[in-house]
Amino acid sequence: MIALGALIAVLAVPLGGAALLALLADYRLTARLNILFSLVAFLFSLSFLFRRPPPGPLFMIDDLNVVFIVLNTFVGFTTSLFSAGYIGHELETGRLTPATLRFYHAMYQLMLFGMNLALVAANIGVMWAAVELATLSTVMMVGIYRTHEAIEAAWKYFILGSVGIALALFGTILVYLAARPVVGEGNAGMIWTVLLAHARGFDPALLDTAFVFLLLGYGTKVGLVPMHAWLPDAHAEGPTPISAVLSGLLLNVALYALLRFKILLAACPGAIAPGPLMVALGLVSALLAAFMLYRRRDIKRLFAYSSIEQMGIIVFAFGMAGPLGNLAGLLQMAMHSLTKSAIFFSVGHVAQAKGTQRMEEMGGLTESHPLLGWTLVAGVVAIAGLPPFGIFTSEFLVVSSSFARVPLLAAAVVLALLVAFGALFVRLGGIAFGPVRGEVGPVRASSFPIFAHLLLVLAAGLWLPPPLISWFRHAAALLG
Amino acid sequence: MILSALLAGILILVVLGLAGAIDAVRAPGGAPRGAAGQGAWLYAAAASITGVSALLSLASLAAPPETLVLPLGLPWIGWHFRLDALSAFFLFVVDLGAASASVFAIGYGRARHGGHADEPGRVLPFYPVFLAGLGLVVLADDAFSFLFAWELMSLASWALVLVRHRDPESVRAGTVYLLMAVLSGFLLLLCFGLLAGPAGSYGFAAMRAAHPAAATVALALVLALLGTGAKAGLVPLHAWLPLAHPAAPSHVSALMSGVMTKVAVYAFLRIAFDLIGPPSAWSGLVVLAVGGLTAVLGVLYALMQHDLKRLLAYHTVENIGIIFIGIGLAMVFRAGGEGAAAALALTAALFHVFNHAVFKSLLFFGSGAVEAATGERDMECQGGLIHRMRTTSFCFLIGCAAISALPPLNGFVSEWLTFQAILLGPALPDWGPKLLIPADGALLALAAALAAACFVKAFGITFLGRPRSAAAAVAAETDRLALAPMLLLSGLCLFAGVFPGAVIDALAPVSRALVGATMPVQGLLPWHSPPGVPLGAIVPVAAARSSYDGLAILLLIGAVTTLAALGARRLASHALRRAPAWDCGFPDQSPATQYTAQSFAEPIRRTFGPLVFGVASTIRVPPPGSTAPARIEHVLHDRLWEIFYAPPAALVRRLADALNPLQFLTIRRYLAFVFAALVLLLLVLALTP
Amino acid sequence: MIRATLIQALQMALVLLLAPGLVGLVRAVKARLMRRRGPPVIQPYRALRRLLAKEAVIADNASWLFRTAPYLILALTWAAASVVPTFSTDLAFARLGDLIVITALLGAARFLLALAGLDIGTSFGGIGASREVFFASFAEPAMLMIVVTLAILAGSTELTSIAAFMLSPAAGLRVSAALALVSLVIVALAENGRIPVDNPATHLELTMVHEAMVLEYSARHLAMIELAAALQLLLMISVIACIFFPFGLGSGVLLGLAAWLAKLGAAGVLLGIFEVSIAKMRVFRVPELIGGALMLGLLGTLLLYVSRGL
Amino acid sequence: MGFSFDIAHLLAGLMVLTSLLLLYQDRIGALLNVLRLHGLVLALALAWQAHLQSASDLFLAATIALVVKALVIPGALERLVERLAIHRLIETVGGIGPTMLGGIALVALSLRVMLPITAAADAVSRQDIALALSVVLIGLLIMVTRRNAVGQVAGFLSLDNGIDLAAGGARGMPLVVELSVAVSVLIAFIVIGIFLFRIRERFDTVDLAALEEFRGERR
Repeated sequence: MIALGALIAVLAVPLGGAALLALLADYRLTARLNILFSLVAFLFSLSFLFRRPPPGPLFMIDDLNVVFIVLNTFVGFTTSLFSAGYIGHELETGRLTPATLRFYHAMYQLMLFGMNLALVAANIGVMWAAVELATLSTVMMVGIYRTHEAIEAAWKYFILGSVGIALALFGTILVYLAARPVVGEGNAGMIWTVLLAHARGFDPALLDTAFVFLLLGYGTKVGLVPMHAWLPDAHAEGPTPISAVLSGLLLNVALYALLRFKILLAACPGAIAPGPLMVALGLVSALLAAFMLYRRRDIKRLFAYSSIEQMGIIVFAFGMAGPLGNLAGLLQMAMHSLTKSAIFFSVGHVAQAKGTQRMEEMGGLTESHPLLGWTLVAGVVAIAGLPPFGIFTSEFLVVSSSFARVPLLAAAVVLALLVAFGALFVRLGGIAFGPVRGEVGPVRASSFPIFAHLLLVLAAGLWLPPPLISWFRHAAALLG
Repeated sequence: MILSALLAGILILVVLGLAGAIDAVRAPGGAPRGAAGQGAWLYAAAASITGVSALLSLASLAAPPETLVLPLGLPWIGWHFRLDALSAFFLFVVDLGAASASVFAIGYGRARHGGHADEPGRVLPFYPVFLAGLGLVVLADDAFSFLFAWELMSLASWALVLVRHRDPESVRAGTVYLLMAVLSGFLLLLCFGLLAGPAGSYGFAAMRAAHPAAATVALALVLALLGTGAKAGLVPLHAWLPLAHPAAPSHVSALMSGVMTKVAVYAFLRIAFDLIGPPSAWSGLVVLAVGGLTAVLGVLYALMQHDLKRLLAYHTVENIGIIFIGIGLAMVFRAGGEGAAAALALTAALFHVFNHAVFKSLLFFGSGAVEAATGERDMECQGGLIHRMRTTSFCFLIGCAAISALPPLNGFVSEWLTFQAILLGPALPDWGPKLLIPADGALLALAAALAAACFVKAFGITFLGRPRSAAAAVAAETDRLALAPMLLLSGLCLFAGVFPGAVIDALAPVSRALVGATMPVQGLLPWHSPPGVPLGAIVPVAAARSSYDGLAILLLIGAVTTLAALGARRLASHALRRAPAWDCGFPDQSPATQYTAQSFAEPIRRTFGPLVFGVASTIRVPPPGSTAPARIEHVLHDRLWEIFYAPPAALVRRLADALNPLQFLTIRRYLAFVFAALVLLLLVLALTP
Repeated sequence: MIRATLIQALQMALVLLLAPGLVGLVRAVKARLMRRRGPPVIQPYRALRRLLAKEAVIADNASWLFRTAPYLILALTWAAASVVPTFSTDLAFARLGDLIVITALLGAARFLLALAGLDIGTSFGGIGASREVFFASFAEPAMLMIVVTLAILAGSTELTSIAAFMLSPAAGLRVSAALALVSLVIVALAENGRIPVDNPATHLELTMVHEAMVLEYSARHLAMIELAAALQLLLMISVIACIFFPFGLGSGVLLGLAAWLAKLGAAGVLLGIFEVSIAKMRVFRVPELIGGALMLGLLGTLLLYVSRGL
Repeated sequence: MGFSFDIAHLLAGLMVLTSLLLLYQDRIGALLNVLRLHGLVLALALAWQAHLQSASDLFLAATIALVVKALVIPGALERLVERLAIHRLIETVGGIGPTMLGGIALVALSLRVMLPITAAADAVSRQDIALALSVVLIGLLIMVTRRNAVGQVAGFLSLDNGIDLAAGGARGMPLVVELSVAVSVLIAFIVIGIFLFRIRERFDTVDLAALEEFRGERR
């Protein structure tokens, strides 16, 4: 009962928060409340680690999504902390007004609600709707600056996202159609647990087609090439907290949906193996994004492409499957969430201090803003997969486990990683080192979220607690 | 027990790194905080830890292997550590270099133009971590902790390369360096992935026990050679090395050149001799060929440099080549079942590992002292320092003589042993080794002779002659604490050259562990020296075949020099007069008329140029009537860079350019992509039965 | 043991004493062949004595290295010479080192000489040092190829063992040994700065090598260097003699002594004839010559494989 | 089966036909009229399904389809065309002929994809799904080949109609109404977006350089 209460709280707090924040006008108060709601949701979600509600027709929490929920609420919380400092500066420079902030905070909670709902929903229809809700709320926030570029980005995001959503819906309907002859009509045909239990008898051809639509539909949200086009601009033109949330959370939520269907497909013996498709899309994404990194001039767009690259690797890992592959994918996903959002936090501070997002106008950050510069360096080091950070561990698992099975694929992954690595460090060399360039504004915002994330990633690189690993292993086992 | 102590030391180093970071934070912006000796406490602590660690590892050289598992990293793998003869030896080399570099750093930091005095905040946090990484690599006993330490070592040294980050060359060097380091990490990762097999048994113990197929062994060996070669600086994977090593502060350069490359050698030995089963002869031949080429090309490039530290860095490439020649020989001999010869070759390689660590550190310290005294690394701005930096110049001379393989110093012994191993090559039955090994001998001799030429240049241009700049004319001797490790290392150069038997016997456990055989016992120490064998003598195979007696040579030279000097004193006039230089009667007061570093190497450049270097010469002759000087300029460009590095870089650039428009398409086109993907996938579905 | 020590002492004294005489002999032969009267054979001894008696003048900025180098150079050469079996293989120092060690000791002497050349900071010193190390970088690999050939042939790099093998019937006549001989002669010419590589008689000529390096030396320092140079010539001839013409080496001290003196005399005469009949090469042709020696050495190794039927 | 199946089949077939008609149009007026027709046929199909399955919520869905998709949105688009003075002629990519061929190929593809569905699945859904897939694909094709915002919205709308058709044909599918409402909201957003942001040709421009000015990278 307590657990179910916690579950409802995880959903109700953001939803109620959204309603409340929409009503309040004082942005200082709303920023604090935003933090508070996010924190409460996070604390409630923590309870799932100890006690979970039994799976019901509406909601379910199992080993797989509990990883996502805790991560989601945690990053949601830290981002709200970051956002509180960030918006202060945006108000000063006049890019945002108190009125837009009201909207912003409400949307923030709404988005968290959407993502939480998508993660805990037991019904594939509800999950679809929740993802759509989360998408729409982020679209709103991407366009919040009302500049030409922001509107352009939001619009692109919106259109591509809508098409993706439509495709995912079609796929969802197809899944239901496949399930109907076996599990009968009505709600049962859209409940995860039921679907999974009867997947053996589903029509494989229908499931195949469904998966193609789901892969492309949710893959759009994951940022897989060639559906990725919205991602860089949405990251670059929106407020930085939203970039952090997009990379850290929304991509994961979409990936989660994809993984669910992958499990389903794997349970149906006649269906195509989803692995090769995911491997192919993952590799293409990682490689293309790696090359795209080189010509970026906007710092946020740079890291947005890096997100595509990382998601490519993650999808690749899940596609390779096997206990190690899945474990590596989950680990990499968690680490990427934490790291990338930390990077966006630093980038947000940097962009505010420099008054621009253009990398040419940044330089010598480690000298002008030592703390910020070095955290950015640490973030890039982490995202590039170097120790002592956690992504090293997951990339170690991805590459070595896949190399033992399909050497050429692992070589391709290594190529992508190397190419991306080169681009990131060439850029980092210019931004963090060298003579100081550009404005040298002060940074007043708290760097606590950055440190919290980086320390977690660091700790994960050094030591993964056995309970965490066994939990990840259960999740990996679920993924087959 | 010893292993835990060593690991505790490494842990303390990491903590020191954190303390260094805090220290740096307290002095924001890396601004000098009053006293020039900031961080002396840190270096002192690092020196004592690594010093103790060096002694401990020396003591455990002959001890049975120790293992330890820490519940870190991935729970089902853990962090495995193992201290066996091989790791003990390399740990000793690492810690010896580290301890002396740490002591040097204290003095270096106090010196005038000290490399890190202006930016201690960028050195202190990373230096101890770098040391920790070096130690960890050597002790790691599973693929995960090995690569973790490997990359940590690269990363920390990358940060140290970037200390002078305002110099764009430094930043570029750092980027190239880290990229190559990561490439090497990935190659090793692939290698370990192969060895671990699909089950993912990443422990070295499991890899040792496994018996992979021949194809796997071959691929793993190639990957290991490339992976460790990229870190050690094997041609053509060396290009980062002369960029990165000089960019760091000198004590770090010493560690990178003297020690970190050795850690790469360690990695290769560990994989090729320990983890992979007995290799085939061809793999040894490949290593041999690569080693020979590396040795010659490294020294040729070194000859062309006039930046002292870059010259030294290229020399590291050469010495790595020599070490790999020894390793390749050992592989060939082991595959041919010649245990004693393999032991000889391996011992020679390991001996050279030790030697190079000693004299390359020494030389980098010397170059650091010079840089600290004159503020310049360019040899063309030095000259005459022997008068003002007497101790430094003496130590540097010892280092030069040692690296040039002159008896009775240590460099000669290891190269002599390598030659002895080479001379055993023709006895092998196969044609491949028979032909390649003597050719490699010629390459080795060429490299050694060129190295001597190069160090005549390095010492002669820097320390001898007349000062070529105002700074060089007023240079002062460096700090005493900087001199102390130089003197210590000079002493080691002499010791290992005079008592080579001691080193060889100390290496016996390593050789036994790797090739299952050892060299004959030499006169290690007086108390168990076999009767009849002189104290300093070594006999690699048999006394009738070849022998060398370093101590006797030293004594002979000493005695004969004394004799000559006494004779001259007795027979000759004692009168001595100082006068202006004679110079064939045309003394020119301008120091610019001296031979420069470039002109010194000109004959060699002209001879080897067409083969190795691309040279663009421009000659500018002023028009008739003008009094402007005519100028000739040579711009050297690295052919290997053009062959191996430029094309991939250009390809990446081209691809990046070609793909970049994808960022600027219209929404409709992006939709078209989605549509195309959908149709394509549906087609796949439709066409697959 | 005592016998070996005595012989060793005798040899060390003899090489030092005979070396200037050998130089004098070569000069005398050359002078005669050029139809000059030339100086007497003992002229080098006189020169040495005169140099020793003079006041030394050294440049203002000469360092300690400049002043100690001559003694060290002489000592290194002398030490190398003490290892070479000249008239007897029963030497106390025979196990001190092998042919490679001898080469390396000479290399050390050259290293010091080149440094001394750079010490004053004159352009002549620089040019000499530069060329000296330039030639050496070709001569040393060539030397090593000779060592390889000999090591395959005799199974040793020790001169005593090689000499013993060459004396034994197993040696026979071999093409590769002949190639090694030619190669070694070229190396010896290069190492000693003889025509066609360098002309020890020239001065103030842009092609000079050795003389340019020692230009700043005078008096006793110069005497040491001259003596060392003479010693090196004798040493190389002794090495050639010991390896390829080891007659008399194993058969008693007196006979060996006589044979050695005869070999030295013959070599001096041959060298004189050779130097008169050939011109000095351009500097940049020299690598081709010594490179040729290197190739001969390699060829010798190859032919050895063939002759051994391997 | 029999008659009821035939009607369902007929209506679904009509949807495909109208989709092809949409693909054929290059005048905005005609396009919007066909779009209305498309919505109408969808509403009919849904209603027929509602009748067949005797599912009252499907009637609601049919009503929504009729109101929103056949009336409101095309009407809104018409107003949009007037207010923004959008060119009456829709520029298409690749010409009408090849596009039509492509559309027919897409129909063939979707039939081929859906053929392997086992006979166990009932005939209605088998047909419906195949035809709905064609409608979805043609909808996407319309979006890809129209250089005009209105044309693309029309494409998206028809795509969405295809999804609705599939959902309606899925017997007993829950949440159909909710889903169709959600999608309708989405489309409404698009239309409002065009209104709000005056995105006339933002979907596309002929001149790539003009567009790049708006991309952050070229700022």
